[in-house]
Amino acid sequence: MPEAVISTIRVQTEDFELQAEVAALTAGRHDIGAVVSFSGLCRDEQGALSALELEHYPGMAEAEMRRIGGIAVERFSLLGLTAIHRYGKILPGENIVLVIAAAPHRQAAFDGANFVMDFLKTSAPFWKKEHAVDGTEGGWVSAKDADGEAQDKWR
Amino acid sequence: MPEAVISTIRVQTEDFELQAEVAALTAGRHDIGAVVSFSGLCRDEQGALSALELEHYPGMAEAEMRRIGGIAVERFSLLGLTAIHRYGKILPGENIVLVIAAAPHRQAAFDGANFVMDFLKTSAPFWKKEHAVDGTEGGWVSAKDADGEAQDKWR
Amino acid sequence: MTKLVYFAWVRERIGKPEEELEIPPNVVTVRDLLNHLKTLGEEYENALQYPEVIRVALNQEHVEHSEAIAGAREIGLFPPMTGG
Amino acid sequence: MTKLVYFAWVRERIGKPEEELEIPPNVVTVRDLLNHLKTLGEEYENALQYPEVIRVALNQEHVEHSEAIAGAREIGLFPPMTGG
Repeated sequence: MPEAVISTIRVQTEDFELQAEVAALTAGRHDIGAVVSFSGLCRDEQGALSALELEHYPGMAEAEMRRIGGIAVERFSLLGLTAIHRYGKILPGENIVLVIAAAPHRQAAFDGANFVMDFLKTSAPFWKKEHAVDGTEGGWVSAKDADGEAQDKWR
Repeated sequence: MPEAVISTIRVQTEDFELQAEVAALTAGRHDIGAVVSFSGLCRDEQGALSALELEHYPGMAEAEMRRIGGIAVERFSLLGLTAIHRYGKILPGENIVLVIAAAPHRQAAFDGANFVMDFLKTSAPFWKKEHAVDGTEGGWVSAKDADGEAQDKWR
Repeated sequence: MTKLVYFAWVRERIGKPEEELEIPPNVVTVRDLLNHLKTLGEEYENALQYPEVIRVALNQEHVEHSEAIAGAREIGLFPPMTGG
Repeated sequence: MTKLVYFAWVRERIGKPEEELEIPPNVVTVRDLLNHLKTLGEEYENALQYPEVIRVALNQEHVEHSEAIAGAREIGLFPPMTGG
């Protein structure tokens, strides 16, 4: 039985390639039956938003993503996990975050990716600032109660 | 507000390109905040399996996938849905099925893809036959009680 | 004449993927049809030995065994699905 | 000397991303530290006006406000996270 591995944890400005990241998780393996990917994209809020500015805590961001990923790998017996979070200026339609979970069966892969996203939202040190289309800074995005509540389903 | 659309329903022998299918769903849109993909792969069952042979009911397979997809689009207010199922001979490590759900927010995208997989498993007319590495036909895969029970969470 | 189509081990046991059959007027429901088919020979009896596990589609839509088959142009018989 | 690092609107309001500070010996917990910082000037008072919303990391790990800061080489102050 191959070891459960957190294959990839990255914080970067550039975009990611979904297909390449999935291939990196599954290449040469015949024990993976399910791969679930989550891509988070920048929305334009009905045309009001021109860009998001993503700030992060270098070092801690990666450490926190690795910690959350490790919990998910253990809890859902994942065979592989990828988490990539971008920072800097991100335009509507562009990717912000990618999580991929691989498992023998489908529910573990769904749960693994979902769990990582729920905890990444509230625990990984990233902050979003909105830039409005009228050129003004829309200010820092407020944390949502719903994000804290989303974690409750994992208790 | 753009219409909710089932972008793609396909039954085919050839493999699919995850990145291209996600791009087809999201291209030019700024209202999608979350894309969840599920890829189902052929496992080798600890080296015992040499291939799966996928049989389907032509016409009904597509119709049933479209029906299930339509329910998911409405129930989770999806902004896009892709479902592709392969048939014919599939080797360990190869893709069998792809479901992609796009939504404004993450939980709807997770639920949409998960729902479609649960119902596709038990309602879409596909059947798997196993070929063993020793050259014998391992026989038809039996339907799992767990697959019927997986649907119960959507009641 | 009604077109019957068979899949997976139902197809293998009956020994053909499809056929055209004249269905007698006293065969009203899906359940009646399964019982009728079992009288057509050993291969049908073998395929439909446990009729409760057989799934049936009328004109490519799933139906219960209590459903009337009247008007069906195409009837599909197959085991529980195992795709995905 | 202890390194303090600030992020998002905490950074903007304090007006710098980081600084080295001598922390007095009577400042024991995270809560003590937040109260102490508020005495350092208007910009700190403004940033830490509602200390209960401020998240704190000691050596890049999340901690509660009741935690002791003894031994921390780096202390991060920031608003609730909004990534993902």
